[in-house]
Amino acid sequence: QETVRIGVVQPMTGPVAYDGNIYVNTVKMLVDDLNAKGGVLGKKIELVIEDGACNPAQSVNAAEKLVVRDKVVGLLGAFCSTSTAAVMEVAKKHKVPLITGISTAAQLTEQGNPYFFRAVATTPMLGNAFGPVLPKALNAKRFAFLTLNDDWGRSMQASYPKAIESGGGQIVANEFFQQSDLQFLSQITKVKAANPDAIVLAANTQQAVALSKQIRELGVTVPLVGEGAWSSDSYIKLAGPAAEGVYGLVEYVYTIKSPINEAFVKEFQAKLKENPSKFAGAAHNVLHIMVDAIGRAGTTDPEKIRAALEKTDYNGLVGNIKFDAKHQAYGQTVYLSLVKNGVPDVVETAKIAKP
Amino acid sequence: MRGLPVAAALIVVALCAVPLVVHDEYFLHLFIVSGVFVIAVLGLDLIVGYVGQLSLAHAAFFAMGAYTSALLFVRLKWSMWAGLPAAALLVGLIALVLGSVILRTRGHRFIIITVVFAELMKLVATNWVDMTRGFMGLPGLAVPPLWIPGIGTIDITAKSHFYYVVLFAAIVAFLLCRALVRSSVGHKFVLVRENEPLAESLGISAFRYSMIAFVVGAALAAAAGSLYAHYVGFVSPDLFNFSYVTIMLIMVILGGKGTLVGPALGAVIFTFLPELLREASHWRMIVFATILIVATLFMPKGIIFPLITHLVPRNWRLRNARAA
Amino acid sequence: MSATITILAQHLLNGVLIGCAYALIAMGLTMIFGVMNIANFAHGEFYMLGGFVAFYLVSLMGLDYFAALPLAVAIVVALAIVLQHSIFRRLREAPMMTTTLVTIGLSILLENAALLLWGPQPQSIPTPFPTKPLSFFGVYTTPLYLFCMAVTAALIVVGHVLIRRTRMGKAMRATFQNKESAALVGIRIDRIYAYAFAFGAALAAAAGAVLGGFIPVEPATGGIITLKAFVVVILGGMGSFVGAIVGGLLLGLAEALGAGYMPTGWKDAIGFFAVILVLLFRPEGLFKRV
Amino acid sequence: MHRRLRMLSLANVTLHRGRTRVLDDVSLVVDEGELVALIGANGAGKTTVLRTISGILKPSTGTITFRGKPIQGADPGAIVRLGIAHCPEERKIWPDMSVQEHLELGAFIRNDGDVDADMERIFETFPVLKERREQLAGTLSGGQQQMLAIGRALMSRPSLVLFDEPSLGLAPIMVETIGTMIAGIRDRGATVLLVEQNASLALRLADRAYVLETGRITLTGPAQAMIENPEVHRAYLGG
Amino acid sequence: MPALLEGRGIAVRFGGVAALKGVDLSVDPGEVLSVIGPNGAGKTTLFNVITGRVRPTQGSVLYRAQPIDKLAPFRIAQLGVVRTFQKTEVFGALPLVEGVAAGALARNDPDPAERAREALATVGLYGKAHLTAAQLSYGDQRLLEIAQALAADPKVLLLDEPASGMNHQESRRIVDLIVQLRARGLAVILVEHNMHVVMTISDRVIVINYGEKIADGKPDHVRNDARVIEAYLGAPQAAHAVAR
Ligand SMILES: Nc1ncnc2c1ncn2[C@@H]1O[C@H](COP(=O)(O)OP(=O)(O)OP(=O)(O)O)[C@@H](O)[C@H]1O
Ligand SMILES: Nc1ncnc2c1ncn2[C@@H]1O[C@H](COP(=O)(O)OP(=O)(O)OP(=O)(O)O)[C@@H](O)[C@H]1O
Ligand SMILES: [Mg+2]
Ligand SMILES: [Mg+2]
Repeated sequence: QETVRIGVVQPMTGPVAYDGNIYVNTVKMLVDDLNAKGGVLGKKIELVIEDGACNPAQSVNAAEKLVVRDKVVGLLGAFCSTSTAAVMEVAKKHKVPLITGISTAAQLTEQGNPYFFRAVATTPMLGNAFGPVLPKALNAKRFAFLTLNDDWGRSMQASYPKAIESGGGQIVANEFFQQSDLQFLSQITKVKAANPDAIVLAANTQQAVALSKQIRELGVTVPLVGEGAWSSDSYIKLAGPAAEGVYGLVEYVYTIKSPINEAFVKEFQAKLKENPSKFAGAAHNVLHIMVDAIGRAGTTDPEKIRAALEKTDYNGLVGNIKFDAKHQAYGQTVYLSLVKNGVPDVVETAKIAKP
Repeated sequence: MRGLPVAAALIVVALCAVPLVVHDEYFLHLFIVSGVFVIAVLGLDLIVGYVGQLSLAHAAFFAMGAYTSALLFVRLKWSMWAGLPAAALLVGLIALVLGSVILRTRGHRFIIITVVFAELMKLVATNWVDMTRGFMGLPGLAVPPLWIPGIGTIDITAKSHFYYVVLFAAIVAFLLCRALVRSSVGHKFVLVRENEPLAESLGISAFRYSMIAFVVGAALAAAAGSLYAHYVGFVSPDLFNFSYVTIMLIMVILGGKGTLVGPALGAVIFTFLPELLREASHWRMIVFATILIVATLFMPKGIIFPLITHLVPRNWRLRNARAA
Repeated sequence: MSATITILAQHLLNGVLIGCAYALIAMGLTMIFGVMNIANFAHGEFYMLGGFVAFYLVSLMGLDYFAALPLAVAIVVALAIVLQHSIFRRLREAPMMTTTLVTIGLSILLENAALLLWGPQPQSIPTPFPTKPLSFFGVYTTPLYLFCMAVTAALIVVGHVLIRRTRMGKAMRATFQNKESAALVGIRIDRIYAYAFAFGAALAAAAGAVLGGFIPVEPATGGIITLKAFVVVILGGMGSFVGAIVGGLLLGLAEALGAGYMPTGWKDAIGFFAVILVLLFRPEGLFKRV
Repeated sequence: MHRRLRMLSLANVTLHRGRTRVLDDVSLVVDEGELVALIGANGAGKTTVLRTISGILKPSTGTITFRGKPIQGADPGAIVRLGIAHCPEERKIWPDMSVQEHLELGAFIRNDGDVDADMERIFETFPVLKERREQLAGTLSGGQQQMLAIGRALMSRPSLVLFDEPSLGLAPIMVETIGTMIAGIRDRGATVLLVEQNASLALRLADRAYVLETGRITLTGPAQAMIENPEVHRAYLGG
Repeated sequence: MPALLEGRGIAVRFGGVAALKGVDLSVDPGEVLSVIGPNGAGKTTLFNVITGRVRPTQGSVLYRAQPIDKLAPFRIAQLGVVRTFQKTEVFGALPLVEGVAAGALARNDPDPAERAREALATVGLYGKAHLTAAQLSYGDQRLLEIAQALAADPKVLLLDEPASGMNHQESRRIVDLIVQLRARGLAVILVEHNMHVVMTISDRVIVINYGEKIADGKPDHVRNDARVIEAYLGAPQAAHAVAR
């Protein structure tokens, strides 16, 4: 083979297409850079990208095609946790390593699938890292939860409370909304009735915008803190004034002060005309981790790459990343951001402990 | 008419030869998925094509079959061989209960109530977390070995093996549906479709025969769902998505509703088409939708049926003319 | 006012607001459904287009909000007329199944065309209304919400009068019940089809343009909008504008109160159960089409 | 009889449905103020003739002129506006619209204010329709629907009325009423082309008649002569 | 001995309209009972009640002394009470044999196609068996409807205006057919506005006006009943209508 092929399964259509496309554009940009520097194993890297539409069946078909037809040596992807869970089975069947930088559902790594690696902190890990400091950082005692009713939101409401309570906080409401919800007035009214000092949220861009606007519109003025889209350019732009003073619990934010990040942000702004979101950050991480492992394996044999991935010790945008026995990343830095004048400043950091 | 069994035999032989000829596992994968859809879509054709009621609950039956089989596997360690019939039975029963309520409505109301039912089932799958693990779905389903008397146990996890399981199931489903639609029951389906009040006034219970089609169709969908779950190894609430019922309907209607060969071929074509359109990347769904609209507009009887009626009789006519 | 009562009042107000939004969404559908007898699965996409076009007019072309709303509707109507002329005109004699399949195809087409044209980013339409909420005894709402309610009420009255009282409305209903005799009294069938479809699309687009102020639109928005609209239409009865508003309000209130006092995960189930119950006990919907 | 103005004429009209030739070289004329009957067996093509005149069907060949102007190929809307009303076979009522709405739409092409007066006239002939003003037409009895269809056609104030079996499904007493009504239409100066299976009624009312057999005109003449024609008597009047 | 089919005090209301106000009727095997009356008198509604399409507000329908007014339409048809419709109802797209076989299929007859061919032969459509129903002319479709009903092996046959839209010759065919069916022992209930047909073949005639029975008896008796003439036949023209 002339090139080293890496497969990407991301949603390019469907409900999360926006974020999926950012990911795809990022890896394309970065692969050009890597190839300009000589690629890997002396060959050029070739990306083969397929749309999984955040739909398990489509993602499975895409992964099948990538592995069987295109003979990719490794897979990056599947955005939504359910799609990743489905693609994992394909990776295992065909013995090809798969890395995700986005799917945070805790169960994914718990199954012990030998071909699956996760280069991002799970929701419980984020909660453990930040929960204890939230009461002080937000100067709040009474916390209310309002999250998406899926695995992500549920695992947040299951894992954060203990950590928050250990920092002196108290939980006063647990509410959910659906992926399909267009407005959240009832839930907000319920949360409001509980009189919280801060609201903890989990939402992707579209819902995050509507959610933060509607919270303010119903006269709730307490600080908001969330996992998800809360520090991304698109959210800040769309939500406008409603984004001011919103905290984000994030794995990556473009205002991180480090030479490697500043270089990345500069290139990203130049080429893609916006600030990199956490999905761009995730793309940066997983691509480099994969290429690094291929380089260390010294071969395109997926089995050897898998073995090399297990020994990952990568320094990137968010510091050092290693994988534990279940292939869950740890050691990286996570950030608490605060939107001020449209810019998400880092106000607090923490490190993900080895599970 | 003597040509027909020969043609059927040739087709079966050709289908059996697929894994020997097609070494591309990705294509084999698509063949397997097509086979699964053939089973589901034949079931849909009974209610849509034969009884003439547009059911949008069919993907939900498919998903419920997948879930039943998956839950039996995960919670009770039932293998697919037990899970598949159990899924067909259970979902058939659910369809019976559902049908006793909704088959009293007709036309648009029926269409929409079936959509609503599918959405409700999706809510159950996502919210009954203790049982279904909600959005996370159920991973790690396995394909069981196959025990054939006299030969022993065979591992069928390889695609080239599982293909035959699906092929066998699809042929069984086809023969079952064929027997059904050729029986007096099938004749009554058609009478109900053509003029329901008249059929009723001549002594045929539209309710009863719609119900038979609905329940058998649901059971077939569930069986297909069970195969699919074990093949892919994973089920999640996304199986309830509207896009599945859309694609199944396209298979039935563009294949040629009210025939069996049509929807079966439709299942194969419309499994491959979206995949072949991957080349079109961002234009993929646009091209697909355009094909769908144009085909529906200009080929109301489906793409396959007119082909058959236009090509086959001409050949026969020629042959008969020569014989005469 | 005591806290519980304030909360209840807030839930009720929420329900009315959401109900108005639902009614607005459902009106165009009930029109095409009840009059043309087409189950239009592309309804939500017309809504989405209305939202996007309005966004582009206001945000990128700097048009005045109140000028942009009717203009956005007009642009979508123009598209609807093209679609009607090229597609639905051919479906006059087609059975329900064919038309349903075509509208499903159209919805896929429009969604993906929007994706290609505008990208997947959600957009929300900037409005001139002050964002500061209004508070009455601790019950909150915003000027935009009030504007939406007013528009809904106005459109419902206009739609109802148009269909039930005007010559054109009667001609529409007659045409879809029997084309031949409609032609024989001098009704121009082609125009009626175009008007009816355009009017349905206009209502959908108006809903998208107005609600786009507080519900961000994205290419994939259509699906859920269509589903909600169907639920409302069944609840209210097909082809009835009064039914659309009553169905919308009922669903809005049921969801608001249900979500307010029950586990929120099952919120959507409330509407669905209501639909099934209504179909069982009043199969023609709460309002017949008289 | 003094020479009247030619109102309608069909010259050598041929029409196909699928492969069958349904009308074969049909020529007929109707003069102003005349009442002309068109009789013939089931499937002869009578309905087809009327549908061709009113623009629902397009002839394959031949010409149709109304007051000297060719109208073949024009659409039904344009033809009604010229003053031709067609009361169709099998009523073709709008099931979910009220009786009143039917009559209002019957006057769709009119802009004058006399619609209400005309409606009252219809109600005089068919009092039951007045009683059922608000009833949905789909729930009317068969005969009531027939009356409604006739009333609707007359609401356009036509100068030429095409009736397709107006007596279908009517009680004998109503058949007489209809007969009187049709005669009245002619007496008020309008022209009538009447298709009827009830040939005795048709010939009793008509000035002239045509007999249509399998798509061809086989006989024509004054109505009285037709009644006396033994062939016609045997086939259509019973004897 | 109870009658084969009997209606007792049948009343039906549709909102404000009282379509039937307590009508009694009965019919025996080998009898032709005609039901006549002005438009909107309630004749079709009476058929709808007997065949289970409309539930009576009051009264009952007995078949072989068993009440059938709570049964579904298809059950009633299976028992042998079968109707035709005022507005023609056929299986338009199907070949004649397949459509006519419906009634035989419903009874689980071993050879429905054969029953269908017999029924088509009875009405004289056997020669057109290769066509679809939609290809037939209006008059032939009316005959087809009777064939459809016959294949269901009726004991009581209800015909709603079978001769409407037929000319003199064609309505004679209907008369002959009904006579033939009566000879086979069928009970026939006939709704018809063609007085020639009614007066020729009825054993008994009942007259309904505004939902009420106003006369009941032999054709000759009914024909000369003053109320019937006034409400239905029309005084001076009555002779005319009959003579047609
Ligand atoms: N769509 C069609 N395709 C083929 N043949 C048709 C079609 N429509 C009508 N015909 C045939 O055309 C002929 C004339 O039909 P038409 O309805 O004009 O007869 P009619 O004289 O009005 O008869 P009736 O007295 O029964 O109403 C019939 O033989 C009929 O079978
Ligand atoms: N669903 C309904 N709602 C209201 N009125 C109805 C309904 N169905 C029938 N009617 C009325 O009941 C009366 C009886 O109707 P029916 O059809 O039985 O008359 P009929 O005797 O068969 O008349 P025809 O000889 O004209 O066919 C009519 O006045 C009719 O308008
Ligand atoms: Mg005719
Ligand atoms: Mg009647």
